[in-house]
Amino acid sequence: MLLTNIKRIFIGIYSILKGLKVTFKNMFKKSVTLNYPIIKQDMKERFRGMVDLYPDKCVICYQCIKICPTAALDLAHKTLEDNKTKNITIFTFNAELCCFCGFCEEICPTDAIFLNKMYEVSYFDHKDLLKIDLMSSEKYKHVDGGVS
Amino acid sequence: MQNSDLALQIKNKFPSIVLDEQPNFLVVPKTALLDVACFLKSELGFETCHCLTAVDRKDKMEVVYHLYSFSNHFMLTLKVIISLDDLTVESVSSLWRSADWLEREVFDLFGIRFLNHPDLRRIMNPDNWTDHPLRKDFKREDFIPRPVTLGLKG
Amino acid sequence: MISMLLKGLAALGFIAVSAMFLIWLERKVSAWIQNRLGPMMTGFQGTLQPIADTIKLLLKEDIVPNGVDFISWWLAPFFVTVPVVMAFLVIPFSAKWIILDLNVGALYICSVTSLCVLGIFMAGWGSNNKYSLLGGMRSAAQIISYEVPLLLSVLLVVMQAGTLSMQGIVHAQHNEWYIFKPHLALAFIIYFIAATAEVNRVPFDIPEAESELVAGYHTEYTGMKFAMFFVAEYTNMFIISAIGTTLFLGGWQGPFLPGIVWFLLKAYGLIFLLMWIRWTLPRLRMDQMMSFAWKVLTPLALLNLLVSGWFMVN
Amino acid sequence: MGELLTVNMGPQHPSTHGVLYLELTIDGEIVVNCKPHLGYLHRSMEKIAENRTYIQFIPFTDRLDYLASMNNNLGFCLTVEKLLNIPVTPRAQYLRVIIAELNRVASHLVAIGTFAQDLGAYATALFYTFSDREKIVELFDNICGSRLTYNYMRIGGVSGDIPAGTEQIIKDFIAYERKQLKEYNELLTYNVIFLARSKKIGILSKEKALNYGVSGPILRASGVKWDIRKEEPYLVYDKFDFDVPTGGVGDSWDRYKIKLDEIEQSLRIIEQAIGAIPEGNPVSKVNRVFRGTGETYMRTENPRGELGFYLVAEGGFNPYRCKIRSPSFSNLSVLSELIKGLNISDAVCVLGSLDIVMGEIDR
Repeated sequence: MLLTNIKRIFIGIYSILKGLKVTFKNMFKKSVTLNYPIIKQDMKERFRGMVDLYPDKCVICYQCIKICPTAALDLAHKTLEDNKTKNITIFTFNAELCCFCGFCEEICPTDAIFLNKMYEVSYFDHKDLLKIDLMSSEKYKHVDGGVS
Repeated sequence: MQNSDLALQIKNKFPSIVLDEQPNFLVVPKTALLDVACFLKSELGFETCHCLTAVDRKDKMEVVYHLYSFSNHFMLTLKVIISLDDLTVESVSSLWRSADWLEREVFDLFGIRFLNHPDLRRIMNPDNWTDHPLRKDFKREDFIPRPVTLGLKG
Repeated sequence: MISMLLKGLAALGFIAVSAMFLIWLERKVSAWIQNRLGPMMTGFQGTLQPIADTIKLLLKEDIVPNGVDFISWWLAPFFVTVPVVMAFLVIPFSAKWIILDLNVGALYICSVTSLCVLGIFMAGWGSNNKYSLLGGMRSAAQIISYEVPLLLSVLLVVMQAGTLSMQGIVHAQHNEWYIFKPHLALAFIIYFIAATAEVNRVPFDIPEAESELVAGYHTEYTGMKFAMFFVAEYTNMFIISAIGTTLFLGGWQGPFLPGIVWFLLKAYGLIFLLMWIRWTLPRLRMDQMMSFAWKVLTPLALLNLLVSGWFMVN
Repeated sequence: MGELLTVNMGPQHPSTHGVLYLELTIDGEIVVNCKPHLGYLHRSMEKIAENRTYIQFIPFTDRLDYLASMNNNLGFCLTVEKLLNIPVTPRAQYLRVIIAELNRVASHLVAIGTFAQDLGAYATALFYTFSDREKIVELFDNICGSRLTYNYMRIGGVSGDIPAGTEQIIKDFIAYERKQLKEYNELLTYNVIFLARSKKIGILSKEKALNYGVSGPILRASGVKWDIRKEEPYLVYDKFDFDVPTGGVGDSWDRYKIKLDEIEQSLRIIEQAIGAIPEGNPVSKVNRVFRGTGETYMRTENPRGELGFYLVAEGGFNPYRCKIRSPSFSNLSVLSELIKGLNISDAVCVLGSLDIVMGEIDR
């Protein structure tokens, strides 16, 4: 009885020492985190960041609007007098609704709409997030290296 | 085990019950639900009420029970059809405790009252709500099924 | 008189610097153990982080929650901090660096440090928060229970040294540190475990158990009041390590280096051990911890005291 | 009995795993009564499903059990495939198995880490498990472009083939993870304090587990040898050789240990699957429109238990009704029974061992 108790105590102490050994070993391992604002991770090739657009590639087929599960995209166009050329009047993106699923990128027949590599997207005004004009070339200018 | 075997066994046990036998499910009259459920659990070995839900068919409501028998590897779909005038059904939570919260959920989202349920309160929505969101006729001013974007309107 | 005042001010300065260093060290040690970087942005390796934290805490709003028992709530941080400062009176940093070498030093330091529980209980009671109350109650039960084995193991050292003066105990270890004597090694282990419980460190951090009681007794404190609890906690850690160093590890004695360096090295070594344990082990449960104190540690300490006392007399 | 105290644990509390609100009545430190309140994360996913097409609902399934998004995707896609009889290429099936098992490993790693955190092992175990999980997440990031809400499975396949070199990364990960599991055993599993805290705490008996509809690791911890991957195989699980680990008594420690064992089994499955991926095209394009009639119920083995989708279709582009039977919902319903008469500390331990995800409970 006493002997088993002593044995239990020793097993307990041994298990604690083993745990301490594990943490001690890890003390000398290389850090898994990065010194973030100074060193940044490269985004993967298929990374889905903010929605972006090559305006001249768009053929106004409305596929992205139809597939978008959250209705985050707004598109409207008007047809010119010659009944052939169409012009985009509004193409905005609501970053608040977007769920970054990438369906629009997948479905686009001309690869006009795509998801870029930006992940540090913050705005000073909440309203700016709701209507990001995809036609503008300066939509992500405020982001570091935000040139599409 | 097959649906038809089960239907036969239930019919033998309760000759007075009108059982609607479909290829994928059995429809049990509302009045006989508790008896049939009791029989299924105690004699046919359906240990678990795996899922309990309801379907709003606009003109009627279906309460759907998925009962599972571990020994026979068989999932039984049991349905009870209730009319919209009388949205009540007998609770099976005394047989399967798992039905307790699932019934509360159905009560919350469909407004079907489960009789003799130990604690029938709303589970997801606030207690002071009066709506039942999963009904097909659910309407609220702030509820938009799926926002329509600008371009598709015209 | 003036020299005493200066010494006191020096002690206060040391407390502030030491607490800041310990906070930085804790964050760094936890980061190393968890393969992280820890604070990096303020100063070299984030050394100035505690200063930034202090500034932040100083500038924070001091929120008084509704329905607090104002006097006990307001006084509690002081009741926690003052005993900590008082304890520095008798800690011998080196042969000369001691504010006052009381002839009852060991007794004095043990009695003063156990005053902390009063402040903790006041904080728990006064906060008008159930988590705080539970934390305060747990803390009172814990600290009072672990006081017994702690004092018993200190008593053994006093018996061995034949004096209650802290300097006297250090001088008594001139030839051999007490930790190398078997019965005192056992006493050291008991002291260390009990002291860990005294300062509410893992695995005995039950009063402030984060995953159960949110933050225990200091849930409702903000700004500088919270900082006082924080400083008291870390300074307490230094004090128990200092006592352990003085009583068991030969105090400031050691070859080559000056006494103060040896003392700080030993004390911070013990603190590092505490941190290492904190970031490794899970927490005990309340009843397990109490039964450990009364059923294992106290009988062991008593037995140790009796047996080695018998050998000492003969 | 002294005066009873009501403690509101949550919705904001460090260890309720999200926004769960437990109304605890305590007598001193003993829990006399526990009343869970849910719904703080209720988004009415089922209503959303009724207003979206089958394809469009896939990203929403990511948000159910956000630690095992791939498994949720898989469950939904399998249900739709079963409902509408859509064929899947063998390569896609193998990829799905590998991805789903990897996500199971990732999910269990989080469960282990957070359980240790609940027992007061400050953050260290959590960080170790998270840095292991990070490797899987990086891999998924590589494969599908997202780190949490993967949206990878498609009806009839997957969204993209795995990039070149993924097999080697997975093989390296398997070797690495096996080493890490030993470390967890040393750090946590057989630690004396860990054992004292979790052994014989919150024992869930076999009968009670079945009656409460508990599933997954928690059911297996109670001694029921039951795994849908084994008993009613979907995908290509019947081609692999793996065991179904079971626990002894069904206490918190068993529920923890079974997760470690399952990680090992998942690694075995991945190892076998990675060597046998057939050639072919696994990709299914997104713009296919599905419609059909009928109703179906399909269960898959999620990390937390059996995820069931009950789909009713009436010919439209959208499902008519989509019931999500989430495993955590049933698993949580045992909680109030389990923690009656235990300490507050034990209540936290039991809650941690049940390993719930609120996104799935509230839907």
